[in-house]
Amino acid sequence: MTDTIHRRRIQVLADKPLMRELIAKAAAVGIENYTLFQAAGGMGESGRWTDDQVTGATAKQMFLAICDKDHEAAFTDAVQPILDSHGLMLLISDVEVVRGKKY
Amino acid sequence: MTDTIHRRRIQVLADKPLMRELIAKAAAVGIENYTLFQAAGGMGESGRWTDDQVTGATAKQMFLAICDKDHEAAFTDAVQPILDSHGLMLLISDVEVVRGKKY
Amino acid sequence: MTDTIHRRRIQVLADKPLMRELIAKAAAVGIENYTLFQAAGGMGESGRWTDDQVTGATAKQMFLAICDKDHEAAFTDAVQPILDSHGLMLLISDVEVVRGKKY
Amino acid sequence: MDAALSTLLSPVILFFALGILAGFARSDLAIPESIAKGMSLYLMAAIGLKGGVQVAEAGFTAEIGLALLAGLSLSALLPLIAFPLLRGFGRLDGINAGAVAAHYGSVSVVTYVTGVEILTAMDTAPAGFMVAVLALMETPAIVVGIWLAARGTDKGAPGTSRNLWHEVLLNGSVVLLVGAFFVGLLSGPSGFAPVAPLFEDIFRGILCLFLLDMGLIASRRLLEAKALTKRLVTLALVLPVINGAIGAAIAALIGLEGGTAAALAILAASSSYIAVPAAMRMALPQANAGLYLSLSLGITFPFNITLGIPLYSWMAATFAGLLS
Amino acid sequence: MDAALSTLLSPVILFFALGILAGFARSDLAIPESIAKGMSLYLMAAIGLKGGVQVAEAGFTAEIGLALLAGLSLSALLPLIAFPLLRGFGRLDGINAGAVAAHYGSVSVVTYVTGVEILTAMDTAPAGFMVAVLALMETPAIVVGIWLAARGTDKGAPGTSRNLWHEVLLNGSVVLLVGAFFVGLLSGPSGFAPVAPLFEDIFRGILCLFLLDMGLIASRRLLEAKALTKRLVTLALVLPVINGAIGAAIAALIGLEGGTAAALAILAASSSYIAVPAAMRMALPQANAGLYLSLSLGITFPFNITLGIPLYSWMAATFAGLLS
Amino acid sequence: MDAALSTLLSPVILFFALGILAGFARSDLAIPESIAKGMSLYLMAAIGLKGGVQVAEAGFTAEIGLALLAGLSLSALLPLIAFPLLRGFGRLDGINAGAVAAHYGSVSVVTYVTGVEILTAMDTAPAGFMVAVLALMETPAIVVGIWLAARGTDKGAPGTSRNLWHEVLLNGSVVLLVGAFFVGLLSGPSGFAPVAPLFEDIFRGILCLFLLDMGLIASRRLLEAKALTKRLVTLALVLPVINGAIGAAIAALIGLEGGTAAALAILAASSSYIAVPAAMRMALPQANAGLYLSLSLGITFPFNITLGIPLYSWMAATFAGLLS
Ligand SMILES: Nc1ncnc2c1ncn2[C@@H]1O[C@H](COP(=O)(O)O)[C@@H](O)[C@H]1O
Ligand SMILES: Nc1ncnc2c1ncn2[C@@H]1O[C@H](COP(=O)(O)O)[C@@H](O)[C@H]1O
Ligand SMILES: Nc1ncnc2c1ncn2[C@@H]1O[C@H](COP(=O)(O)O)[C@@H](O)[C@H]1O
Ligand code: NA
Ligand code: NA
Ligand code: NA
Repeated sequence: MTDTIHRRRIQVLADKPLMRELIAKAAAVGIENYTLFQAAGGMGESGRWTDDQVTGATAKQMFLAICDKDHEAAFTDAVQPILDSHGLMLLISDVEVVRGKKY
Repeated sequence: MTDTIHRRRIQVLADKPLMRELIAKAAAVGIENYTLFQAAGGMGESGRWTDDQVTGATAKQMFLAICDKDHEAAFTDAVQPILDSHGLMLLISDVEVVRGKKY
Repeated sequence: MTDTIHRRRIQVLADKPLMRELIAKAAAVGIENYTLFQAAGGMGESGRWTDDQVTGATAKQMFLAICDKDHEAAFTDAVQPILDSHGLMLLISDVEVVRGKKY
Repeated sequence: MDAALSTLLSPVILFFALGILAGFARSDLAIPESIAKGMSLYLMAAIGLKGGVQVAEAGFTAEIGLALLAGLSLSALLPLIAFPLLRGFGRLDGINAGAVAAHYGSVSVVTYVTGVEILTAMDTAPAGFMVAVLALMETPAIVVGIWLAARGTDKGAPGTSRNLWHEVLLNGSVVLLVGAFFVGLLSGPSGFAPVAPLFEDIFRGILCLFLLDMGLIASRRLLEAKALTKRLVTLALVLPVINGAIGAAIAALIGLEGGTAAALAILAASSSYIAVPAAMRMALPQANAGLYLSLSLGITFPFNITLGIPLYSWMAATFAGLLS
Repeated sequence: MDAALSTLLSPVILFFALGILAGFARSDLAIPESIAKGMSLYLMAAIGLKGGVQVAEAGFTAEIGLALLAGLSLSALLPLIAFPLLRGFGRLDGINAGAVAAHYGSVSVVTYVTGVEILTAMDTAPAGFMVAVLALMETPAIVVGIWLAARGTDKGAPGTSRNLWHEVLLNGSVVLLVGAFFVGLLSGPSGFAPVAPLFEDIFRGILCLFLLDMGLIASRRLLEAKALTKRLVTLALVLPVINGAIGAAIAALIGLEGGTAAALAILAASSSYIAVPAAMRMALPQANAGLYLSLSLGITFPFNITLGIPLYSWMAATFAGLLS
Repeated sequence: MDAALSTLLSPVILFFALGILAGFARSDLAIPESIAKGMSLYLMAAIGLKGGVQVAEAGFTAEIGLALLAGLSLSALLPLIAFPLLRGFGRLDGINAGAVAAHYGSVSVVTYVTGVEILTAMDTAPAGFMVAVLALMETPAIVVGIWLAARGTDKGAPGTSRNLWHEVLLNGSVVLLVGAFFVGLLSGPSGFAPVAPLFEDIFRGILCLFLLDMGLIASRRLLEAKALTKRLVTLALVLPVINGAIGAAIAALIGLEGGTAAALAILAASSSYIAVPAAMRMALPQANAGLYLSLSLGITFPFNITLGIPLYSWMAATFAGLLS
């Protein structure tokens, strides 16, 4: 049986124009690798939205990074101050991976 | 270190034309905020499907809502009767968030 | 209150041209049902990428399957040898579902 | 019949055949969904617009009123014929029979457009107001289909919420067809001239590409169809012929001429692939979407595009001859 | 005014009205986002290209230099007028006032294009170099808006990283407009001829479909707007008129003629919906995106497309008359 | 050379240059992926269709058979030349060398189309049947490349499952090219006329926009390329010249004329960016996709579009001269 290793799954929902800043913040605490997913729409305290490629201002993407607990803590500390101002949603959960060295 | 709070991650895969009903059901039990993601294809007991914008009938989306245990229980009770008839897939898991008041 | 049953959430990020092989590998160990999601971009050890429909070679999708522990173990064993050669990312986590017979 | 052969060898039909072949051969040829949707919207905007311009030129006549009434009645009544056949001969339950019946009462924009192409090539172009008839025929069948399905279940009318009616009446395809029709009506031929290069000149080419995609979709539907029985396949070939004959008869009775009569027969025979499937998914979620899409898109649509259109045109001409 | 009526009944404006109506009626009519984006890029490539070709034909003149200077100044100065009005009368905080002011200093490609259509229909087509003015006016307002917002906050200039300047200056829409302009300039009329069927002939038709989508977007923005006050709505109607008047006055002062003067007034009055919203989201993430999009897209844009363009054209003609 | 200058200043090439520049400047200009894919499919449908119509007009000749045979042989043999160069001089392992070799044996639709545009502008349009040669040349190189890669590994032929062969032979681009060719052949010039506004008139304009996107893709590939060595860059410039020379020589030997000979040279020199990358990802997942895409799309493609096409045309003319 293949052994799995415990890691942390970080997900951040953010407006597309803010993604570059978020990726830079992650890289600054050592999280270089990530995957992005397009969100299609949603509703939050700042209202309802749908994908919008023409203005490009309100399209949202989900940032996903798998990392260990230390990197996760550093990342959470780094983005915590901008969660409200930037309208982000940060989700953290447990995940198992196979090649622990890679993540 | 930033403190995180435990919440529940609700995900429901549903046909796009049924999403409006699902969102209404969630709102009825107090889950107002959500995010939608487009699915690209899949296979289930009712057969294989791919995204299909022309007829619009078989495109599926994933509904995501973060909430506390009570809201989760109410939501599960509310959608449980239509899971089979509507061909839904309901997934629930643990997640940690930072701003507990918001979720 | 509706009872939930514990299952495993398998996710595999893979290049679109490799998805067919992955789906076949899953079916071979008894995981017939799945859902696919389009990824929009990312960064890994093999470099940065974005969705690319013209060449079709570097677009990635996320494969999602819900199954029990035995199927999960069989699947992990089956894909473990190709994780590196095929550039896959395999994630496993806990999830609760309602209709245990189905998953 | 030289005209028929030249029709079958026109790029429009050949691209459709290419799509069918590629789909059955399991080629990975695929047109991006958003492009297909964009072409579908373009076709509706273009025929709506051109229909309106033609009515602006030709003026309103009593014939228009009669044709609209005929279309409305056909859309509402055809499901009442299909439903018992689907339940009895087809052995479907009430909900699935209602869902399928709605498709056959409603209409297919692309079947109509392809019919117009073929009729125009034979110098019997239908009148522009038939676009209004097309738009009018989209929804009544939905209402009747849901009502039929509801009769069979104890729970009363399923999903007949206000949301649903709103959705059905303000369905995007109906709004675009009707809206573009009024744009054409208000702007007239002189307003249309500057936009003709998009909405007229490249129309046939876009139709080719869209039919290529429809061929791919139709054949893939069939390959993945699970619930199809021989009886249902038979109905998917017989129902359009029955409906087409009824449409041709009514066209003859109300005195529609040539291509216009053929167009009504084609509309009656066509089955929906846009407005109705989405509405049924919403109103009758218990119905099997794979079933109604396979029947409507996988069998009836290809039949209509290739053999149906000439058949219904011939019926319309014959019935008109009988009455005169 | 016969010309005005025929303008309002042109398909371009009627499709926009259709989009507005369908949006308010909450129809599910929607054009796929990637198609809308594709049409937006097409319109920019086409007007850039045609502008360049026209300059290649007409040659460089002192007028071009003056017009470019006027555009640059307008884009940089108009936010300085909008900002105190938004803070004082509109009661916005510094960051939101700066973000909104940037939109009104910058320009809207589609308002310009629609203006050109209408002016051309009235035989007063603006000079081709106005496309270069349009491109030049996109960004200065962004810089000034961010600077205004930064003055109001203690933290100093927010987000004024190198990344941001790069993003603003090499914004896709600016690069495409300017790039296509140079392609047109270098290839000239003989190079343009073989590509004219795409970039010239079907242009008006594409504009119809794009305005249909803009109508849908504008009305949905308004329906979902939460932060709009009466004062802000008033400003969204008054600011374009002030800006249009200033643009018309400057056009008269530097001696621009007919349609060219009207085009400068229209550019001044128009408010951005492409380059600025994305830049503001990045530079001023604390600003309320719903607010500036509702004002710019939901109110000012429809006002400009329908009533504004004739008004600014009239202003330009009147001011020119006063000075001569 | 006036013709060469006017070629370099044609919008088609200038839009490509604009894409390259915008990509290197890291502008955020981007064409939605589904639109780019749609344009790619459109280009294939259009050239297939037109090629078929031309053959319907010109009739079948022995020349066609010879050209098809030549194309088939080139596609199968060119990888055998590229492979040892990539292993020896390029220092690649067997799997990567096989994957890259397959790209250089196969063909690029857009390089061909751009070549046809340039040749047509110089009044030496190639024969329509060259589209069939293009389609035929897509796949043999894939088979040979996989075989070459498999020889180097112990595990035997990797991924040579039935699925793979199916995928390679019924690849969407091949099916569309061949299918549209037969549509054109069957419908002929009179069938083509009504769809010419889409497939002929706006073709050059669409090519401009597609090349804009290819310029963006090519330059971004280069910016993100990690595995490129000087030796590999050299090969990406030398291989197309060797292949082009061989193609030109064979064209002369079998007696192809003017533009048709040039077209065979261009096809031989071009390297694939559609059918092959996806097939390699599937058949040789261990190969580095970044590597073959950077070489084929990032270096060879821009070289061919700008300098290569005139060079190969000159070679074809020279070799033909030597033999006559
Ligand atoms: N075990 C599973 N894992 C992942 N996705 C599933 C699973 N079962 C069903 N699905 C998804 O849910 C859809 C509907 O399922 P069904 O009702 O079984 O046809 C399928 O088409 C899949 O996309
Ligand atoms: N509880 C939630 N569950 C899922 N998504 C949420 C939730 N709250 C907010 N979101 C998403 O995050 C976006 C921004 O949230 P907000 O800042 O509250 O407007 C929303 O538009 C939703 O897409
Ligand atoms: N730690 C990570 N977190 C999220 N996504 C990752 C991570 N590592 C790799 N990926 C994704 O997996 C793809 C392939 O990874 P690699 O094989 O390392 O190039 C990357 O391009 C990313 O999209
Ligand atoms: Na019907
Ligand atoms: Na302005
Ligand atoms: Na080649």
